[in-house]
Amino acid sequence: MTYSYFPGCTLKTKAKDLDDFGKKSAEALGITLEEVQDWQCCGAVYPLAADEIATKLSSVRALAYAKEKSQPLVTICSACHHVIKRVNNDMQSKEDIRTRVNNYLGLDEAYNGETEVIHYLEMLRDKIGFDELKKKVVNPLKGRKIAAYYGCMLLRPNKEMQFDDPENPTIMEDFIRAIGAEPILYAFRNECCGGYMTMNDKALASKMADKVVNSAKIKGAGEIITACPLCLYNLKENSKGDLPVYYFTELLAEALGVK
Amino acid sequence: MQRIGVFVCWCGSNIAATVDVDAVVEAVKNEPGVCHAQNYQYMCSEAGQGLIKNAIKEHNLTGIVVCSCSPRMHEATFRKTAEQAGLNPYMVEIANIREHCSWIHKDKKEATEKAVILARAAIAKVNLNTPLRPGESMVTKRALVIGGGIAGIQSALDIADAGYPVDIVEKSPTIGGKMAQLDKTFPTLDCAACILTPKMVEAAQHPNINIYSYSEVEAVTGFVGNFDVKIKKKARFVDEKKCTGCAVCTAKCPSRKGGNEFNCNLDNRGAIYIPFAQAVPNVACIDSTRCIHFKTGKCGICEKSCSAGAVNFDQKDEIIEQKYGAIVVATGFQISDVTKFDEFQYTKHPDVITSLELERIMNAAGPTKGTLLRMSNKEHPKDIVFIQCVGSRGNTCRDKTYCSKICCMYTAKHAMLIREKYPDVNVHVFYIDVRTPGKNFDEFYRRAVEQYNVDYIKGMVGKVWENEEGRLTVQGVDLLSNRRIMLDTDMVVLAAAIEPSEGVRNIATMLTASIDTNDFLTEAHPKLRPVESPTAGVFLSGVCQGPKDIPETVSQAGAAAVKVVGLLAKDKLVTSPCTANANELMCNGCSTCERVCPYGAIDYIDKEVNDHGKREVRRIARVNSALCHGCGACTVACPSGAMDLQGFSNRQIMAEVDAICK
Amino acid sequence: MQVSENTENKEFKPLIVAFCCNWCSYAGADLAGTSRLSYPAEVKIIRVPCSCRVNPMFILKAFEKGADGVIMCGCHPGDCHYSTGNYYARRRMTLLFSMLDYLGIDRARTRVEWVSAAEGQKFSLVMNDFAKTVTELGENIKLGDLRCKKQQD
Amino acid sequence: MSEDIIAISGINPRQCMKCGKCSATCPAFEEMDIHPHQFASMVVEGRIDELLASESIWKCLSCFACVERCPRSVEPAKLIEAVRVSVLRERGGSFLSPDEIPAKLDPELPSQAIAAAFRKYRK
Repeated sequence: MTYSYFPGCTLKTKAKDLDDFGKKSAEALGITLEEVQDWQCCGAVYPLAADEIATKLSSVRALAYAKEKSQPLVTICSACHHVIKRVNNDMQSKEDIRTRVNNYLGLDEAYNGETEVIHYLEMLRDKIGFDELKKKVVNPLKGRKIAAYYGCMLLRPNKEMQFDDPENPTIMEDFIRAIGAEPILYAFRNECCGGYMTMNDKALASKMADKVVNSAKIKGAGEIITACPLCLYNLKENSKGDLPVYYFTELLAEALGVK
Repeated sequence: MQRIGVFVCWCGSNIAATVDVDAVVEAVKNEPGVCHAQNYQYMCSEAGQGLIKNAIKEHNLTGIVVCSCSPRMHEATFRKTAEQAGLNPYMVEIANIREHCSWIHKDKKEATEKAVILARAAIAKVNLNTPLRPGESMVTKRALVIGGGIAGIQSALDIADAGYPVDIVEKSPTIGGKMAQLDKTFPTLDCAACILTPKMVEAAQHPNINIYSYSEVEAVTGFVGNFDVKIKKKARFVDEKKCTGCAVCTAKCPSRKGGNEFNCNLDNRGAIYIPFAQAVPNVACIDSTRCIHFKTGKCGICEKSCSAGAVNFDQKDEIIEQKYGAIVVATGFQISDVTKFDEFQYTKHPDVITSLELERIMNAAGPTKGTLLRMSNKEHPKDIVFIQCVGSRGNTCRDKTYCSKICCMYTAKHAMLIREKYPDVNVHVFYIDVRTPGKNFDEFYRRAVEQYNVDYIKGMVGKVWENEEGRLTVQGVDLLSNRRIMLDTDMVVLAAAIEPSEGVRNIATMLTASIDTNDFLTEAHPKLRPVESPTAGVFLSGVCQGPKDIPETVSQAGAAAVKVVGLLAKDKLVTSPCTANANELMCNGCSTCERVCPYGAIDYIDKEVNDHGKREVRRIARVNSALCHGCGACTVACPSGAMDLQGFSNRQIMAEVDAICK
Repeated sequence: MQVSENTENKEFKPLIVAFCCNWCSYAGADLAGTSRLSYPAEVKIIRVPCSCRVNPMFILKAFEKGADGVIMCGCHPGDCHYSTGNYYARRRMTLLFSMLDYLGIDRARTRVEWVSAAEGQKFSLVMNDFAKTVTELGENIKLGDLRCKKQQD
Repeated sequence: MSEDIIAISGINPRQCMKCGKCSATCPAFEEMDIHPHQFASMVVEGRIDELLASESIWKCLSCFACVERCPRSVEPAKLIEAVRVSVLRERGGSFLSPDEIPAKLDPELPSQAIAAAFRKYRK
């Protein structure tokens, strides 16, 4: 299977691990991730204002590319996934946005939201299956107590993201089980870590990161995994807590023996 | 040619303010067939009806059109008026110029024009009306009550006391319903069991009441006065006649891993069980999904321990067929799914519970024997937080749009009972609004605040989590002081929305009773016919119609019973004459109509017909007017146009179309 | 010349016939009235016992007589007072729609909507929306029996 | 002015029933001068100038917790974003200047943080 793949800005710079391990693991699972040609930064923040157009164009370019290839578009960074998925929803359901974006882009064929946008974790769950993944694990992470940190972008708003139950998600825990480790449930796994504030209010960002890390620690977690480079940075650098934080792909690669 | 009278009602200013009633009279008085037209302030009043009667006699009218409110409101009234003046009641048509005209349009010219057109359509129709004679049907003098909670029990008792036999069909092994699970009741704080169980016993012992417990309604056919109902009596694997309710078997059953529904799954029960001590009937029941005997063929301890020899593993489901004249739906409610609201950690922490679970914890027969304990560690709590409106009053996919009505009062009750019994426990209530309409209700709530020092906080809770000490932290807001509230507490109680019971959709479909967008059964009129379903012969009792507390449920149950008694007291019912009818000369006996009829009202006979002098025996459709409901499906399906519907004939509807499009 | 005069002098008011079943949609229309939820006066309602009583001929007749739009409303699927009537209605209307294509009548001039007795608001919204659609489509000239048209001079 | 906010956000603030769930849930509540639940009623009342001057619009994290948990679909984050966008769209209404960036950088900071900050706080 070959899927189109949108790595996003940070995966090419500070979060190379997330990208490398993601690609290697996919390869091990029999999937080729083909990078979208000339992709542009998604903007990292979904433009909430109902009348924004320009800030949605880069996402639509990537989506249209995948449509041409007739492939689902796989994302891996939570922020990219959030932005591209919601822009795709807009292209499906909001006529004014669809018309204006298509007028602007002047593609050979108008783009109407045909591409299926899936996050890497959804690919594992829905395209490969966690049972299947479990069979391919050569190095189960036995005895490791891992807390999944979902953050905001993957889950909310649920009526658009349709990722998992926004208050009681299970996909990352199922993933942790599939790679042979023990998932740790804690209350703050779906609360904001304050990553966006890291530029202009570090104190706030670290206060919020502490809350998340402590919440996981109380429940006995030995490490935290996340899908978001910004969350990773914030939980790791801005919190006083001493839990190691990894990208989920790193542990996946480890379990599959391709690290 | 008909002689038609047109009567335009002002409905006070309801119609007259937006429709120029004089202009309507003027516009219709020269319509074909019209020989009299007038308007009056209130046509439905005695004077108005008198006016119609006089005009019928004076002008020798053969048909009338009343331009007034919806026919759903007063068609029956005016038909009766016509009948009193010697006119066939089906020679009356209503032009709905209130709900469909004056109330929705502001421009007087526009509304008047529309009223005239609606009147013309009605006149065109009445020109083609023919006198119809309603049929008669017998009434089976027996009532069915679906659901054995307080609503069903009360309805059944009232009907039975009036002298008619009643069957209660209850899906669980005992009657009693949700009320049996409650500890105390507001606003008097008397014990629920103490007032409910005598009624349960009374129902069981009443000579006119028969209880089918552990049974479900399987199919309903027929119509008002003549319902044919199939009841499935599920196999409980215990002979009801032999079991004495000694409960030896329930104590000895080794399969004890499954939750006890009566205690909201806070503790476990055996596979053979009696839901609670005062169950009616007090007969054990085997849950075959949990029973070791049904899984492995071994065990059989209950059978061996039963001195009455009542256990019977070979019992089968049984279908009972019974005729009824009237049906009361009293299917009640259930607690809505709070797992969707996991910001409150209900699925994650045992100390986050619903209010119904708290009822069981507070109850002497409950999982903690009535001692208030944290379910996580069985310790005495120091603080309790109540969260109101969980799942009520929202417009998102996880919310109900309505107010569940009972939560404000039961939370005040819980708060008060806890403060009374355990003065050391601090009670906090997060509320959006406190709604306490009802006799002595607001006084009750104020007592909780003023005498029992319950801490009411106006605002919602956003998140609950377990903190370092293993207690719960509640993050909320106090809107009155506009500040964040962080409370450490031991228990969180969610006032979960209530919703109609799961099976109600299925039952409504069987009864062809309509339900609203929230699955509550619809009443025939929201104000004037609140206990009747729009389907004749089906009555509504209790929360299946909308959220209500016990006193309201009991009053509604009584009202529904009176309606049933009123129906059963009649020997015969008048049936609508608006039924289908096949033109013998046009029918080609193709059976198409038979296949679309939902009531099996059409069959075929071989009959000699005289087709323009040619006599021959043909196979033609025959409609049984007692079974026909008059939907008209057959009239459209009929390829030769032989089938028509009295009162809504092809020509009549075409004439209305013509009049509107003129 | 006549046409341009018409459109200039007064705004086009379409003629809309609505068939409503007695149990749900007619009651929904009553509720719209009780709740004072307005919709254009061009909508005229004909009461039928059930949506399955609506013969496609009635709709063609309305178009023939000069209606610009015809809408049929019934109980929601599964909620029919007569159990199955609205399913028949739905199938018949699907067939009628393809026939309207054949006759050259814009499909948007007919519509089937499910409105329950509790949905006064929906009734009003549906009627407003339908009237807007039909107004935008303009006068229906296709099936009109020329003898029915008023002579214009 | 209220109309502009309503148009940009696509939200009808009159749906709010003043339950306060947004403020109860907001992780930045303590940092805000005007709290999320106040946005709905202040937009209804037309108190837009106060909102434009509010610190809160720079403290909202767009974490969508209020969007997800609002029982009335008022989704205050969208109202807050609309106010923020209104400020940014005015000339010079930026909150973050490129000159400030170098001082804030550290070797581990993901580029996403800079992209996001610019998207949120600058036109």
